[in-house]
Amino acid sequence: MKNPTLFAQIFISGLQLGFVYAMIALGYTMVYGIVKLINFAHGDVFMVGAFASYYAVAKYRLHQWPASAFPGINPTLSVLIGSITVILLSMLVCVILAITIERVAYKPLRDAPRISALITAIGVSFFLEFYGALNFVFSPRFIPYERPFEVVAWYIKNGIHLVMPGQQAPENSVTFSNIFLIIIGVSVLIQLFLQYLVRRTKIGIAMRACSYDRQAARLMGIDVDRVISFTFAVGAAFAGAGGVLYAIAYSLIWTQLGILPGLKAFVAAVLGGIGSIPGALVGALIMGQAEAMTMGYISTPMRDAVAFTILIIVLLLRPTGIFGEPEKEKA
Amino acid sequence: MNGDARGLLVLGLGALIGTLTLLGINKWLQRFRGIPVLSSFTLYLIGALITGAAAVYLGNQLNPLLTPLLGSVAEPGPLNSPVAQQVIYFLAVILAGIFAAQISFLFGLPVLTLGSDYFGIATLGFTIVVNTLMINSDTILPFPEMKGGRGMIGIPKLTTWFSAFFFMMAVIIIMRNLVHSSTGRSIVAVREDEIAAKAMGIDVAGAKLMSFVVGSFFAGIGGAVYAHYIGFLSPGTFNFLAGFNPLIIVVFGGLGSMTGTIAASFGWIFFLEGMLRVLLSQMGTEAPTWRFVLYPITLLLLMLIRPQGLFGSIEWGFLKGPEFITAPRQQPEPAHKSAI
Amino acid sequence: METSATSTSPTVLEIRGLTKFFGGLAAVRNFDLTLKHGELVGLIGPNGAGKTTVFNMITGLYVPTSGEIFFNGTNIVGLEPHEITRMGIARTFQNIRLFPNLTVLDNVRIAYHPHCGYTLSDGLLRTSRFNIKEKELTEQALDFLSIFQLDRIYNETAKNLPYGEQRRVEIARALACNPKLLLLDEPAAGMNPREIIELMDLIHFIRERFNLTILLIEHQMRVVMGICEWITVMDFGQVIARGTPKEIQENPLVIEAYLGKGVTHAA
Amino acid sequence: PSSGGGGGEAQAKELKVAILAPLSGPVPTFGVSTRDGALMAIDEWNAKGGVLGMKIVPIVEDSQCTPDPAVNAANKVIDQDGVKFIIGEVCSKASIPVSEIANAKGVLQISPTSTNVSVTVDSQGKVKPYIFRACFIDPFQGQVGAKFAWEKLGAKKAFIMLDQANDYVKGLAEEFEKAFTALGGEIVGKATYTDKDTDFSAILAQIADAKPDVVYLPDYYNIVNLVMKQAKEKGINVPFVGGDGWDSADLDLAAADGGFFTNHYSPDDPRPEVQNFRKAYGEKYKDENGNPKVPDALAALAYDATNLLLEAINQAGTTDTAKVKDTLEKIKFSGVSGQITFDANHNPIKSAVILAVKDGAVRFETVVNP
Amino acid sequence: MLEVHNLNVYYGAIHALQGISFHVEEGEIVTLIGANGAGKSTTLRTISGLLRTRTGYIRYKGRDITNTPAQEIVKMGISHVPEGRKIFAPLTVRENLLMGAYTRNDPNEIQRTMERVFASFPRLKERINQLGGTLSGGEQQMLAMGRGLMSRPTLLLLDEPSMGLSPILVEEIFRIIQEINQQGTSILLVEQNAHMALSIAHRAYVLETGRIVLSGTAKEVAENPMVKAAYLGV
Ligand SMILES: Nc1ncnc2c1ncn2[C@@H]1O[C@H](COP(=O)(O)OP(=O)(O)OP(=O)(O)O)[C@@H](O)[C@H]1O
Ligand SMILES: Nc1ncnc2c1ncn2[C@@H]1O[C@H](COP(=O)(O)OP(=O)(O)OP(=O)(O)O)[C@@H](O)[C@H]1O
Ligand SMILES: CC(C)C[C@H](N)C(=O)O
Ligand SMILES: [Mg+2]
Ligand SMILES: [Mg+2]
Repeated sequence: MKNPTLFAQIFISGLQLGFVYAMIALGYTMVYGIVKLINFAHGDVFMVGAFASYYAVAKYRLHQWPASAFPGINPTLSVLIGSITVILLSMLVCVILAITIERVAYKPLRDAPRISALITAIGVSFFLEFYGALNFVFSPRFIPYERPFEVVAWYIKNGIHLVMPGQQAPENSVTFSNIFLIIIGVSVLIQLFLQYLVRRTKIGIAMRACSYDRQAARLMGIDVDRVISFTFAVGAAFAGAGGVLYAIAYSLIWTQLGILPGLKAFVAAVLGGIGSIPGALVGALIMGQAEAMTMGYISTPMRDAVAFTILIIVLLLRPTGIFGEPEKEKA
Repeated sequence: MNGDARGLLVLGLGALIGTLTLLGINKWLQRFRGIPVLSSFTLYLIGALITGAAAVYLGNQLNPLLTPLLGSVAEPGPLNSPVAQQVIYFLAVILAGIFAAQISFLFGLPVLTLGSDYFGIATLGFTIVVNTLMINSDTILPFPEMKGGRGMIGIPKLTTWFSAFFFMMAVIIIMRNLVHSSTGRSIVAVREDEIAAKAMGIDVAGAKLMSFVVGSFFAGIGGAVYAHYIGFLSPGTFNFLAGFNPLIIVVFGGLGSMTGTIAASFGWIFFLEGMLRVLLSQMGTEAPTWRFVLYPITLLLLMLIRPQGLFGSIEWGFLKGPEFITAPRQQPEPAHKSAI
Repeated sequence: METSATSTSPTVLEIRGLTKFFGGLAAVRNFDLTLKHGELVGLIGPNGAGKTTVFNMITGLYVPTSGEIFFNGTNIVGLEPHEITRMGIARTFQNIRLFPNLTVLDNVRIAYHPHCGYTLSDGLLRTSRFNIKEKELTEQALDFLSIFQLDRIYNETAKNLPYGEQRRVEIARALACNPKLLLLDEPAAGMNPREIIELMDLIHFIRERFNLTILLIEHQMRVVMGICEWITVMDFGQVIARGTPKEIQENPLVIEAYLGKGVTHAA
Repeated sequence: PSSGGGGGEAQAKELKVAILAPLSGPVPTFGVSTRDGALMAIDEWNAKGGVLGMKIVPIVEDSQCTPDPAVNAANKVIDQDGVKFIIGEVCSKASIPVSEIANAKGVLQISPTSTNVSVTVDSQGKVKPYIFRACFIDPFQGQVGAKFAWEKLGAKKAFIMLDQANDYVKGLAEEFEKAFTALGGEIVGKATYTDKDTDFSAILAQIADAKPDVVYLPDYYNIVNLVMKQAKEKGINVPFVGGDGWDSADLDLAAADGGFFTNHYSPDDPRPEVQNFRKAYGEKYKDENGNPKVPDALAALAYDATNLLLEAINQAGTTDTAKVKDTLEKIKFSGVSGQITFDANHNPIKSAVILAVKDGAVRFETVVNP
Repeated sequence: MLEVHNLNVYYGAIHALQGISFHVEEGEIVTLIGANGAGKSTTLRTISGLLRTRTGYIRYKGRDITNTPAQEIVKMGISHVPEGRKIFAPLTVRENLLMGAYTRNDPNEIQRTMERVFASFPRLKERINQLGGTLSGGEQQMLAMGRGLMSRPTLLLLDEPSMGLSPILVEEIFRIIQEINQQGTSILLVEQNAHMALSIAHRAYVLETGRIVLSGTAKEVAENPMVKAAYLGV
């Protein structure tokens, strides 16, 4: 390797991307798992999450509420509470949006051919992207995103040091930021939470039961509609959190920002084995690295080709993804 | 002819071309109900690019050789006569179809063993990989003529109203005959239940490959016709989002119905283009956006009202299957009674 | 009830040492079976004994872990399911596998695909051969349906039929494959006693009419004891008994593992 | 009732002129400025009684700075509306395919701002008779950028970022590279991206690694906003240099701070033509807050191109495009953006300005003459 | 306890139930017998809320439960073991049973019920962590019954519990049905195996193409010559 620090830097950016994908991929995996629907609008829910936080921060300055409500509060604490509030609010917006979408667009089609629901999902996705692009809704443009907290970067060179604002890190050092840490932290927490939810709790088992046979689930007394809404809600909440963190990380938003991350996350979910929660994470990390490495060492325009070639190869080797259970069907 | 009538003509031609492509895809969907098979759009692109590239490339390479044959603009040679051009054009279109079919064969061979949803996703991946390669065809692949993402210009605009119609009818008839033949039934059987199909002596992988390749052949033809209609081609036109359009149209028309696909593709083009024209005069800058706000709403309403699509599985007129049951059968004497 | 099957008839199916593991579980172990032409043989055993698994291996849906299956002298282990069907083995499924959204008639016509008598190009060009053959096979399919009294509902969608009719469509469809060996997996499940009697007649009838060898899995003792000439009993993947219905009914091993004490009133 | 049809209908009362502008898509300010500039010129002519006694009817089509919609729009205005004169497109990647269609059909096209060489010449290097432009071309612009970087910024090592799929970006990047190495500079790295990218961290890591003195980023403002914002956050303080694609009201001035770009004109140019135009434009068009809009280069060039076209029709005394094109080839026209006379390839010879983005404003730096 | 009056149920255009009325009393085993497609399963599905009736009513313990959603019906103490078992294949045996107790909340109580189910079906205890989908047919039927019992129903609707079971298990299942009944659960039993069904039921109804054509005590019905010919095959 010519330059190990460059490699490390690229690896870090791949890791960050991968964890963002993971947050979206989880929603895809869960919804697909339960209603066998590729919810194409999921990426747009992610986008709405980013916009919700944009309005909360730039227009309503919600991230500063602790400071204005309790003057004299420790500024770090204020930023922390304010930012968490913003994230929670965006998650809430996404949850409401996702439940509405589910009720209005998907639920009536639950017994229709699957492809009809898929088309509807694509329709909802288009609608969110273009309705959002109207001037009186969001905007057709890229909007600079104001962060609720400042980026702090560190560099690694004989230990970890802070990068002073406005200055460049020294040569041959690897930098990372607080956003990177937050993304990883949140993503891992979500992961653990979900794993627990699905494997151990009653509603989790009910989700799997509904996914297999809805009629039978109803005979058990499971309110299938509630369980499905719940699944959408959980997925949307994570996408919302992901949207905020994505916006904070790349700090520019527009109404089509969800399309590509959404698609990549979906592919990541498939790569890892759709329906599998650790699979979503592993798939997302692979996608993130594949992209970052291609961008760093081959050329950016080729990154999709590389990422999707990996997908095809993995599917050929393991037809249901890395963690996917083989399609068992007793003849 | 006044301007408006000419406009209709243009729209109609677009609709024909749309139809042509979509039929190829319908075929596919009939089998893979529930999966977005997006790669047909890629194959459409391949077909288009291949004729385009061949036209440009051959034009450049053969120019000196052909000059005596082609003649000059003032004095056209024999190969430059409209008839010769049309012959070359027809061959090119069919070749493009064959080429697309071959590509899909090579791709399909390994991938068709995947389960249905995974197959759909693999084709999505295929779409994106091919598209990316096309965008880089001038820098990474050795085809400078294709100009990569910048698009090919100067493809001879040879598609006429007649040729589009001709290809459309040909495709429709082939499709109809295929669907109502034993092979067509075997493909449907595979869609319904693979294990049962195997037990009926159907070569499942073969049937899948068959439908995949036939669909790609049509897609390739559609692409070639399109290339020679628009005269300019860029891979950006055929990205994965655009790949949804045919899917939407087919579902809109009704999955089991060719009639529906044909009707829906005409309707779709008139609707979208017409809407743009109407809106543009009223909404100015935001018209294109409004169009894509209203369009999904329409789509949603239609899906909610008629989830099975406009035509469901109804077939009209000559698209119906042949009827071989001559007389209504009366209750027969239970034959087995005699055996006891 | 005596049929043409005698010990001098040629061997149709010979299975030797057939074994199938699922992970650590031996679903079938060292299974042997020989069928002579024209025989009607029963395969019984407790739930989970491995009967369906044997069928799945004969028809190529599962690949055996070890063992050999000879059909008319050829080893068919490793062949694709559709190749095996084309050689002359057809089956029905324990949990009905019709083509749910197709009509009854199309369900049966699909089985003609390997021997429909015309090529793809005939179909594409609608040649006269296509028309003649298609008409022929449609007529024949309707004939099969009429044997099972299904011809009047030929245009119904398969999934809307009641269970018992679906089973009959499945048998008709298997016959349309033009088999020499027919494997029936619990054909009487979900039928009432009266229908079961009719089914028994039907099975007899089709064996004679189409010159078939039949291997039958069934839990309804009335059927097995009533029509099978020989019975093989499996438990835990292995053969625990063979014999005539009478012998089997009296075999203490079989009574203990499978029949229970109350068997007498079921027969 | 329209009268678009075939050539030479002398009795026509209306002259249709199509304006192909990217009103939506990635770079909407280009479209809005171009449309506004062109419409202003048309309004002025109509106020004076039109051209050759005909009222000028503008037909505005949204071409999205994207080849396909642009081609569709061109086909529509030509085949459906019977238009014979096109102003547009703005972006080279859209103007090039449009020019093929226009040229083949004998429709006269003047692109106000498409700077790529291939707009007016075909792949064999022959000029397309019916295609003109109102701006300088990229070989010149690239040279100006390179020279500026070398001389004024004292850069020895340059890094180039480019979108392979954009004719304009690719062409300009190539010209810059040629000129910069000819001056003795070194290209220490080149990285490609696509117009769909939003995350440039891998490229920025490469830049940090290559340590250039200048980064050349000849793309449109939407990409510039993205890239430079992320560069700032990565602590990359190397100056960025770009081309006329940076010229937009939507350029993120904070992100682009410290950057320079080559352009067609500066609204701060004290020449009276410019100041009068600026004033008239500002009276006609207001921004969201009701303040007069400042015309950017796109507005100025669209205004010039339209005037140029109408002037040529006027001088030719006919709407026969074959005659108008001959007139154009010989024309001497003085516009807001400078003198326009065409060389053999239908390219005007014009000077360029260099603008600097500094402290929340775009400032005039120097003029460079050809 | 359960009173069904004048049900008319349609599948699209198919008129599957044409005015069915019957009742089940506390502590009874009532069986519905009938040919294929007579509408037996449809009747059960309508009671358990999977299908809607156009006319008539269903009363349970005096309450009108007509067209109540399935999940509510389960809470009221009616449990439906469907035709074809409908085991959750990707869930383990234990998880399947837990789903049966979905409407209940006390883990200790649930555990106790599970022990009772294991007492009836020791095979299930052996396979507690095996996936439902890999059980053999008989095992799945046991699991389906066990799962149905997990909600501690007062009325159990059984749809062809003996289908596909070996003779010894058929006996076993019928024995267990009787046992469950003796422990206080009323049972509405749909069976093709009319013999067995009539031998354990208290009362019986005969269904033909969506209508009840005969009813009475199990004994009466079993001795009816028409039933003998059509359903008992003698
Ligand atoms: N695909 C599979 N994966 C894992 N185990 C399997 C599979 N198929 C069958 N088994 C197991 O193999 C054993 C035999 O199953 P099989 O279906 O052959 O039984 P059977 O004799 O047909 O029983 P039944 O009479 O209940 O249908 C069972 O324990 C079953 O769980
Ligand atoms: N989903 C469905 N769609 C349309 N028709 C149906 C459907 N389910 C059942 N039917 C029809 O309703 C009628 C009654 O069916 P049901 O399943 O209740 O019969 P059953 O008495 O349970 O028969 P079996 O003994 O075969 O289970 C039949 O004619 C059947 O064809
Ligand atoms: C408006 C300009 C940025 C257009 C650019 N000169 C191009 O040729 O694409
Ligand atoms: Mg079995
Ligand atoms: Mg039933």
